[in-house]
Parts: sequence; structure tokens; C-alpha cells
Amino acid sequence: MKLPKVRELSEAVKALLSKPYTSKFPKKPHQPYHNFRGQPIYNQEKCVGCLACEEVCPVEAIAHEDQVDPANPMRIMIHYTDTCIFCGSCEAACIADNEGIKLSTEWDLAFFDRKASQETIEKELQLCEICGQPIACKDHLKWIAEKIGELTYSSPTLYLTRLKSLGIVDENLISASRDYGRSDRVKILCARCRRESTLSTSTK
Amino acid sequence: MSLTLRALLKSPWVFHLSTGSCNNCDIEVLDCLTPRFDIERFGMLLAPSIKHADVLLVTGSCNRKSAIRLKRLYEQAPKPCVVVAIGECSLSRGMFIHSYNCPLPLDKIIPVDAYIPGCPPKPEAIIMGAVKLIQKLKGTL
Amino acid sequence: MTREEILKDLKQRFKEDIVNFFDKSPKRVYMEIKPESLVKCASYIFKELKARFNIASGVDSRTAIEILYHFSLEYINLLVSLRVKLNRNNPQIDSLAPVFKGANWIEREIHEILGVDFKGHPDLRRLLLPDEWPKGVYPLRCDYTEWDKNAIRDRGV
Amino acid sequence: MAKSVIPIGPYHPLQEEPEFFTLTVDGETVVDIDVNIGYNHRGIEKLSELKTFDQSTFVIERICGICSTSHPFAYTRAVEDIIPVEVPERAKYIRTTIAEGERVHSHLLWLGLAGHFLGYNTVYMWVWKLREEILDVMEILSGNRNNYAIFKPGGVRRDFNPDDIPLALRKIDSIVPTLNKLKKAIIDDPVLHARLKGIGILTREDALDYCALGPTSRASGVAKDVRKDAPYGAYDQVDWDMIVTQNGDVFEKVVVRVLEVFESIKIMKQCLMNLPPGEIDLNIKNIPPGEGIGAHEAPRGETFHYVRSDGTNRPARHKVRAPTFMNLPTCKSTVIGETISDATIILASVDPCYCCTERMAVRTSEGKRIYGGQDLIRLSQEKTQRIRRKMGIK
Repeated sequence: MKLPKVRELSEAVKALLSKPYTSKFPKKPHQPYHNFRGQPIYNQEKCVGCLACEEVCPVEAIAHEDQVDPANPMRIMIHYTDTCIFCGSCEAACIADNEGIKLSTEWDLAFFDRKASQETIEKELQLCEICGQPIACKDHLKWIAEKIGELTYSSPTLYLTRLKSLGIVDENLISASRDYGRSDRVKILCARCRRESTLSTSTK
Repeated sequence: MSLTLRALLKSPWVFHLSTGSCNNCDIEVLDCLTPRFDIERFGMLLAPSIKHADVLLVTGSCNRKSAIRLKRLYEQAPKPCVVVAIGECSLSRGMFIHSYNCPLPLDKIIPVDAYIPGCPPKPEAIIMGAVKLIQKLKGTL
Repeated sequence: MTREEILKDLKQRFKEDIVNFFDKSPKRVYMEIKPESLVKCASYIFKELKARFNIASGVDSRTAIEILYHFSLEYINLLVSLRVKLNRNNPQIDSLAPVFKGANWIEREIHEILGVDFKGHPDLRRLLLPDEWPKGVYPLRCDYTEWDKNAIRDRGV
Repeated sequence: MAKSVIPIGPYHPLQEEPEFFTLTVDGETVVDIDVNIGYNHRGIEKLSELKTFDQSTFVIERICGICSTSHPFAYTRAVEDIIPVEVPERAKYIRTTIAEGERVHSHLLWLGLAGHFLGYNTVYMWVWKLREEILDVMEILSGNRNNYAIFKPGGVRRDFNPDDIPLALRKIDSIVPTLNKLKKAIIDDPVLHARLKGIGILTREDALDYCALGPTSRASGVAKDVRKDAPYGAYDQVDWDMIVTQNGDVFEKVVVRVLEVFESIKIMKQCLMNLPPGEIDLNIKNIPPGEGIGAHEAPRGETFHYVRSDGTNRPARHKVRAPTFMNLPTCKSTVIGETISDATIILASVDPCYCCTERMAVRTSEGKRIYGGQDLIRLSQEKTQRIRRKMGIK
């Protein structure tokens, strides 16, 4: 019976002499460990708008919205803070060297309005020159063109995008409206219009 | 600001309710009570009953069985009662958005004042969320 | 007993009851049996072979409702799964709960999520689903559709 | 005396998962118990069928926060059993380290709560303070305190950074002396002996009959542990012992858990120090049709997953069996015959996700008494006080 008493007493003395264990948290800011998984943040420069992150996200926390206004086509990438589980799947799946979307160590995320709990970036969208539907983000087409190198020149969609980005073809070049002929093939087209224009050379 | 609200903010007692969560958020709330974080420093106390509490902390994805009880608890709570949603499940149901047993998000069942995202949020994030909420109610944020 | 002896013994003893015997890997054996001989086989494996009942899992495979009873024999590191196939329109099988208590809850669960009727179960009440859940709707069947008109299936803002 | 019914639950001030117990009592003795669950039912088995094999790992990680590696571990093993493949060595070690870290913090968490139930709030605070260090280790290694998001069919998602390992080891070492002290304090505390020995006995026969698992059954002399019986991960390459005791009462369950913490720390340290180099992921592209079964010894017992694939990228059926599912029904044989003040700790001793209520009513033959929420715990704490007084300890 004596021994436990001595043990407890010695603990009490030790506790009396040592500094308090409790953190000074709100006064002293908290810094998480460097590989803490916090809020994922888009990188406007690196992101190519390929939607790989949306595809792999297990909780549908990433969405996109395409604005097919011909004057200013934009793809808005949305990340919902109120749904994200900070798993890092998006970062692992990102095709832009895992840098298009990256987990930060941001942990202080409390908010009061769920409508505002989202982060967005805008990426320029490439529309099909015939049907006006979105093909992909311009940066994505450039990324593909760079990846496949000289094979780019097998696809007008890709090489036109590439040449435009290099400034060889005028950025503001507006192709003639649909002529149902061979010239349709040398345009930036979506997969469907490409197939149609290839299969039907005759005028409709 | 009403007198009751001012009194409430001096020492908010919290009641914690799990509505079908995975336990992590609950444990992080409990963690706030333990030596490292010790939220009793700020006058916060975990109340044993909703009738003694000023703040209702809700975790979890509000499944059918607990949603009924959640509503009943909110009705029993003395007003003003501040509701804080902790964790992705109670914010938007996160993972369980298509689950047959979780039909509604929390803020469609009872009004929610603050949201603390995280899966689970760090105890620091919970404390920070509480601090922000108090500042907001005081009108300084 | 070694693994071979046990498997031989099982094949011999339940010659009439076994529909299909699949020796998947050194650690896994699947044995499809007739539904009416389930209690006989399961009690032999549990009581005589001293297996541990892991769990039963019900699967709706569109053509039939399958129930797999997993037993593990730790001393030879083998997992025996008894498979029974039941008629999808009126799934019925004898309960294992009177034989060993471990089967009680899982049969209640399978009863409510797949609609299998366990004959002779002592207490076939609801286990997981709420009381307002409609009768005859089984969430794990493959033809389950949303019944609640009020449910919100987007973020709800 | 008339029998009366005490509803416990579903919500309890100390929180944890909601569960609803109905105790039927005769005076002070419990004569029957019924458990009503489903307050946490989220339809995960159905959800898992809507996600791809890779995404499912995250769904099942959220089955239980305290077992947030056990379920992915069992699930990934089930998927690997379908193909079948062996994961790379380094991935095995990483998985084992994370799984054992989780066991340490889970057992410590339980120990703290048990201390609270018995009126030993010092134990509660001490143990949770130690637990913080382990959670820090997990944050250093995996990036979050819970929900590690590290498992993946065919390997692990992220590697340990070699620079972080010394810090993690230092943190693990720092809790061992305190833990040792705590072990001694618990194992030779006379009050705990008087309070816990001989109550809530789960006999070996009952443990087998109910198919009880994990520490609940190991305390009853059933020497079954998936990690030893069918070794996986790095468990056959590190040195550790299975803890088995014979009596099956609550005290033995405490002892088993406390000793297991030391074994887990031993495994963690060995894994971190002998981390083999190499690949961490097999990059599995597609999963053939078939069936797979995976098991993992979670802190509470064996977790069991059955996955069926039909050749698409989603599971056709995914059955999850959590250990509490088998352990909780054992309360029928342990609680019956004990007094209500012991019921709390006995129900807690299987480490379920145990819960109490806002209000409970004890109806005795004299009439009706209504107890407030914490009274069940208070009853339990008062009994400890009585025993202390009887033994002359203030």
C-alpha cells in the first residue's frame, strides 16, 4: 500500500516543478508538420483544366462549369471546401506534374456561409469551330501537343493550337464558316465534327 | 446584442451530438478537453445535457434514425442556441451524399451558425472555429 | 487434421449436399451447398471442426440471392465459405441462430437489407434501418431505387 | 421485486457513437439486456458499390474513425486476394507501422474512457495526454491525425519521408517511460483489483459461442489473433508476442489492452528502423472478376471484408464485418447477473462504441425515479468510492 503512495507523490512533485503541458494555442499560432494534408489549392499557372482531379475525387468535391460564350469561353474549376476530405487523390492524379492542384498545410478553414465555401479558377476553353461545343482547355491541348512532340502534326486540332500558341498562326484568325468541304478538316474541331468532316467530303 | 447572448459568450457550454459520424470528429472534440488543448481555459465546458448547453456541436451525416432525435434535441435546447457543424459529414454529408440512409444535409434540418471543415478537423481548427464564431456574434468580425 | 484430410472428409460427408466445390487457393475454399442442408453442414463445421464463424454475407446477383457463410479454421489457416443460392422472389432459409449465437445479428441484418426470411430465428426485428423505412424495400437489392421523395442528392445549397 | 427497464442511450454526454441499450433490472441486478443499433448506419456497403476500387478505400476509411486503417487494410487485402498479388515489402512495412500506431492510440483512448467510467479522471487525462504524442507521430508520417489516406489496393499512396522518421521514433520513445509507470499503477492498484476482478466474466465457452474477437476473446483464453494465425503485412518479420490471459473478467481485458500497447510500440519501432527500400505501389490497373476475402486484426478484433468483382472498375458487392458486431452481443452473457453500477464498465469493456443518454428512468417497486444523464457513470464512480473507503484508501 505504501509504494503506490510514494509513486503518486513523486509524480505530483514533478508535475509541480515542470512547465504546463497545455499549448498556448490561440495566442501562439499553430504550425502543423510540413506534410500535413490541408486545403487543396489550384495553381492557376500550372493547371491545364483536364478534369482528372474531378474524375478521381471520391467525394465529388471538385466540379467544373463550362461557359460556352463564343466571345470568351471559360472553364471554371470549382473546389468545394465543405465537401473535401483532404485525401490528396487530386494531387496524385494531376497530369501537370502533380502541381495543378496541391494540398497546402492550411487548416484554419471555418466559415459561416456554405454558398461561399468554394474556390474557383478560370481556364480558357477551346471551342469547336463548327459546332461551338467545348473540346478542352487551351492549356490542355498545348500540354498534349508538347507531350506527343512531332506526332502533333497528325492532328489539325493539336497543331493549330500549338502554332497559335507559338504565334506562327494568328491568334485571332477566324476560319470561314462551315463550308462542308475539305477545308473543314484544317480547323480546330471536336471529335464528333472531326469524324463527320472526314467521313463526308461531299456537300450536304 | 441581447443580454442572454452576451452572457452566453462569456462561458459557452457545449453539448456534443454525433448523428452517424465515424467517431473521429467526436474524438477530436473530446481531445479539446484533454491536457494539451484544455478548452476549459476559455470557459467552455462539455455539458451533460442539452438543457444546460448554449452551443450544440453536431458531427456526422444525419442519418434517418438520428435526424429525428437531432430535431427533438434542438427543440429542447434553451434559446439562443448556437449550432456548429464539425467535419465534412455534417457540412454537406461529404462521402455519404448518395447514401440511402442520409437523406438531408444538416442545415436543411436545423439552422447552422458556423461550419468547421476537416476530416476530421484538428482540435486547433475546432478551437479556431469557436473563436471566430464568438467574434462574429460579438460583431467584431 | 491437415487441410487435405478436412477437405476430403467434407466432400465425403456431404456428398449429396454439395453442388459445387471450388478450391480457390491454399487459404480459401468455396463450397456451394443446397439451401436445405445448410444447418447440417454449418453445425458440423462449427461444432466438430471447431471453426470460428466469421460472418455471413448476402449478395444479390440478379439471378439469385446468394448467402455466403464464412468459417475460419485457424489451426490450418483456411477459410471455408459455404454458399447457398436462394430464389430471388421468395428467399427463405433455415436460421443458424439456434445453433450458435454469433449468427443472430447478421441474420437480422441480412433480413432487413436483402429481405431474406430466416426460418426459426428467435428474434427477427429490425437492426439497422429506422422504423419509418417502408416494408418490402431492401436497400442492398440491385433493383433498389430511391423511395424518399424529400431526399436531396446534391450539396444542397 | 418487480422487474424494471432502464433505457441507456442513444445519446450520452461523454459521446462516442450512439447506441441504445435496454437493461431489464431486478432491484440492482441486471436480468436482461437488449441492444438497439443503427444510429450510425450510413449504407457504406451500398456506397462502396458506387465508387471505384480506388475510391472505395476512402469510403471504408470512414466506417470508423478509430479503426481508420483496419478497414482499408482488410479491404485492400481482399482486393489483392481477388487478383491475387503480393504487395511490395516497403508497402508492407508502411502499412504495418500505420496499423500499429492506430492500435496504440485506440487502446489508449479506451483506457482513458474506462478510467473516466470508474471515476479515475486522472487516468483519463494522463492517457489522453500520451495519446497526443502518438497522434503527432501519425501526423508526421501520414499527414493527418486520423484518417490516414495511405492505403490503396496494391500498395500505399504515400511514402515515409526518411527525414521524418527520427522525429517519429523520438516521439514514440518519449511516451514509453510514462506508459510503464501507468502500467504499474493500473496493474497493482488495489482499488481497481477490487472493482474489476471477477465482474463481467466472459467464459471461454461463451467467447467461442458468440465468436468474440480480439482483446475481448484473448482475455478469455482464446489465443486467436489474425496477425499470428495468418501473418500478413510485416507481422511475420518483426518480433512480437500475442497477449492472452485466462479469466475473462474486466480486469483481464484492461491488462490485455495495456500490454498490447507495448507490443504495438515494439512493432512500430522495428518497422520504422528496418524500413526496406524499394517500390511502394504495384499500380494495379484492372481487377479481374472474382471473389476476395481480407482480414485484419483491428484494435477491437478481426475485421473481415468480402469483395466481389465482376470485371468492371467497381466492386459488385462489398461486405464489411466490424469486430464490435461480434463482440457487442457478448454483453448478453457478461452483464446479466451483475449490478447496474457495474454495467457501465462491463459494456465498455468490449470497447464498443458505447453510449448513454440524456435521461434514464429506473422503475423500482416503490415507484419511478428519474436519473439525469450522467447518473449511470456517477453510480459507477460511487461504487469505486465505496470500495476505496472500505479498503481504507481515501
